[in-house]
Amino acid sequence: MIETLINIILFAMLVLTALAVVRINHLFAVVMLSGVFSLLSALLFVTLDAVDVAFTEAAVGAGISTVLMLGTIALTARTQKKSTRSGMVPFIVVVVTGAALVYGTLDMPDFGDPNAPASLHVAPEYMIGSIKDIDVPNVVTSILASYRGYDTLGETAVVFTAGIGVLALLSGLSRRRREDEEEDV
Amino acid sequence: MHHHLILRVVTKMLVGAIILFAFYVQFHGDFSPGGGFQAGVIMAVAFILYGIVFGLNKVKQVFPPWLVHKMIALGVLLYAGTGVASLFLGYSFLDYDAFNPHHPSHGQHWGILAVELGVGITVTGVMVAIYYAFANRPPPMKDEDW
Amino acid sequence: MSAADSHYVAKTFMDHLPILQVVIPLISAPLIVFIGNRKLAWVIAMAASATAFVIACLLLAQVKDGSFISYHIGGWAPPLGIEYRIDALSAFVLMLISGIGTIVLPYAYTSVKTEIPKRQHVLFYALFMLCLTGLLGMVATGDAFNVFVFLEISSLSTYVLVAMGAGKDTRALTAAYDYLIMGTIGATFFVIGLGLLYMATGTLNMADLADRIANQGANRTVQAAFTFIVVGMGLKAAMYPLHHWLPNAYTYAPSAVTTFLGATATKAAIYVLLRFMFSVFNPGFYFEDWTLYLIFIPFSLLAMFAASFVAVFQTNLKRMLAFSSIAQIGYMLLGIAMLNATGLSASIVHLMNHGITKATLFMGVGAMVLYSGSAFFDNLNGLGRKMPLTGAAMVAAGLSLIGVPGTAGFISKWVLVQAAFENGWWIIAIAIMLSSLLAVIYVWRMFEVLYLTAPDEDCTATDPPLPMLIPMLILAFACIWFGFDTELTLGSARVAAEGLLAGSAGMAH
Amino acid sequence: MIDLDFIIGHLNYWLFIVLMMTGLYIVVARGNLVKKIVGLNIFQTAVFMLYISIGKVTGGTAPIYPVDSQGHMQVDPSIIYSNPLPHVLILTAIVVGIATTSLALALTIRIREVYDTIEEEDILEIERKLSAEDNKIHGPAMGGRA
Repeated sequence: MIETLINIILFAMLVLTALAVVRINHLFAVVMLSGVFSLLSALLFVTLDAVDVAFTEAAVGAGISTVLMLGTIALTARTQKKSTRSGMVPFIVVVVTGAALVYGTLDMPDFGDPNAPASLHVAPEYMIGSIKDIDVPNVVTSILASYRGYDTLGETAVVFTAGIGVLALLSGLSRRRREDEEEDV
Repeated sequence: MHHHLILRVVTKMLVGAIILFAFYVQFHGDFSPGGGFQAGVIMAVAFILYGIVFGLNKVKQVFPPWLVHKMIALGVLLYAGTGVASLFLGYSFLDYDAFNPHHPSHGQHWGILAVELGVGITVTGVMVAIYYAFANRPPPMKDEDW
Repeated sequence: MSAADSHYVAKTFMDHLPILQVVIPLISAPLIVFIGNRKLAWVIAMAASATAFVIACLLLAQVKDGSFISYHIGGWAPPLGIEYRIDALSAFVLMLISGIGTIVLPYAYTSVKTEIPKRQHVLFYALFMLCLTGLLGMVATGDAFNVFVFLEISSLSTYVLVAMGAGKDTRALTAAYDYLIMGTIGATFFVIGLGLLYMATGTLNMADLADRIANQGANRTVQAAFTFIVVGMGLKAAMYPLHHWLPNAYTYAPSAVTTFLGATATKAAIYVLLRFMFSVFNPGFYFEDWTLYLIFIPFSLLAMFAASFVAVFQTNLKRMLAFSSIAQIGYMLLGIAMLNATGLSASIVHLMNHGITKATLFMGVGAMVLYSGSAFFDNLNGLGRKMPLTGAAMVAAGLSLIGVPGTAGFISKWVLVQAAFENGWWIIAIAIMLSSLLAVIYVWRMFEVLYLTAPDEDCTATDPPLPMLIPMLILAFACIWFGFDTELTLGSARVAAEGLLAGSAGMAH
Repeated sequence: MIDLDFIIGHLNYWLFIVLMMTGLYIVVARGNLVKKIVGLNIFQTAVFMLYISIGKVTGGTAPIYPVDSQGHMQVDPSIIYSNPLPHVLILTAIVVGIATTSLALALTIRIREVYDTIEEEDILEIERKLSAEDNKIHGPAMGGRA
């Protein structure tokens, strides 16, 4: 019961934050609200038993990404121009997408259903395997690093791509020795 | 940045603690939430905080850009290298059993340690590099305009 | 636990080919950054890319009889672990992607020097290899979520590669930004689709997904998943109404990047579409028929006409070719919508034929831009006469783009028309021929500019240096060669098409 | 007839969808480049919530086995654990999300430096002028940005 209450309050705050982001034109407030949104969703992840995800969302969404966004608005602009175009087309796109999703939910298992296919099919094998094959108490770590370790290699490659991508866009690669600096124009 | 005395003192104390916490998250990920990615972000935050308070040039002396850029690549190489090593031992790519065939779960522990370290190194490098790249840009207006 | 009951099986080099296909280019990228030397960067990229191409050929030789190879990454059997699964279709697309990557690199060596500041060269090659890795990974994998991860590797590197054209025209930056927003929405839609599928089945392995969907039938969650996956991948494939990111991205990206993307990026997305529509979802489901007939056919026809029509009225050759690409994607989707073996073979063979044709044309434009400074028609006057070999390559590819008999493009269109006749769709067959007429018009405009107008008097243009010329000539030769020898292309495509039509049965263990 | 159990069991999903669509609306309807990125983040975070909710099992707890003082895992069959797989997928997706965000922000900075604005309408206006100039020199083209 208390869990439901917490969930309802969290949801209400999340929706309010998201709506505020739609309305507000002051970018500093928008960025801060985006950090708030991340922090609230981290709380929601905790109530949904995803502590690893909550940790990451708090560190990334509320931490790094807010810092980067603040850095960006310091380098660009502080306020947003009042939008003049009509909101009809985007509104239709959003309603159609939402309707498709709601249609999809109609055959979904109930929230928290222990007999949902997702809880019955592969997941129990991970729970057993993490004890038997890997001997690591945090099952998320054993899936992340071993069972689906290749996804994590891909994820590291994505971070690497973003890193050198930002370097390519903003600064260029630094070298220790300046030997071929002089040929650079 | 010669004012903000409290900020500077507190930062100096905090940076060490943050780095220590990053190491804890890195190596305790098997038992509690956390792992290479979170540790990398926290480690980067320590340097970013130092940079924000003491200035970009100071933090660049501590952690020079060329080193950051090498780290970015090193982490991925460490991760992929772990996979290649298991491949050379006659196992599948990223099959950590290869590292201790008689005790597969020990092999798994070594493998997980290596790849999490790889993730941590790359993430630290990337986050710090992105901060350097952003902070290096000339701002269009002064702090007073805020 | 003792060694006896571990899952160890001694493996040879040949057993590891599927993973090496992707991991070799993947490792090359951080290696390039780690070493940080401009000359070595190119050498490493070239070596890795060529190795990937050789591996793709070896793989295709192994699976050309319709069999498949399954590789368990981490030694975990699917659906627990991630599986690489190579069949005729994936090997064919792998060969296309790695082949184009290998042939673009020598071209890039010269072209990048003139288009991108020196300090960014190392990063350019690293990003190029990451893009190649991402595309190869999307195609090789048999795990649905792994597709997303590699899709993002290729997408993120593509955004930056496109933005690197900013040195010549600042509009590259906004093109990259638009592409980033559209691409991320597409990828997120794809992830939503995967989530719904996971909710309905509890698995992420494609073969396992196919089994479970086939057994339990499609409920509304699965249908919504289908919609989101098709729209998400459609965005990445520039399926007609979702193509708005493509023209600017192709126009303002550096020549080498346009060549590589034009020949591979949308193809990999179409591969994923094929994989999901036929191997994961069952083409027998009524909602899939319905989507194909009521959505794919009208929109691909629209793409074939509207995009070709717009192409006719372009004044920039690169932009014209970009619009032509959108029209050609229409042909591929039309082939899929025919829902018979011939139509699918046409689509698959067109992936390859259009890939090499467009690569030749974009390379040709890139070579001319070296001298003219822009790809606008009035700056290219008479360059075909001044650059005889480049001009010849572009003529060959132009003919292939129209679909003149004796070129690769003819084969795909011919098979496509056959497929239309098989279904008794006369009107569609006529539409294909009519839209080829539009292609005649825009390709003719190109010929007219290149040959029938007088070059400037002080024009010093000559054929480009050999590293640019030779790849172009090889590809032009391939445009002709695959018009006569269809054993490799159409042969593999037919095997692949049959594998797809076998539906989920084709994925069975 | 309204089935109350069905509504209670699915209410969470619908709330996630509302959040997702708010995010998507910001991306498509707002012209400010930074705000679009914020919208994209909200959209993606809401998708993550949907994923995590797949893994939730009523009465379950976080999928980490308790460890005793000797470091041995305590496996108690009476404890229900939530499904860890969606958590892993979302960890990967969060990382991909921050990677995309940082690239998008870097692009925004470059765009501001070149166009001196981060409003889509102003940028379109400038590009329209550039295209008009191109057309004046090279002859009229059709299609514009599309």
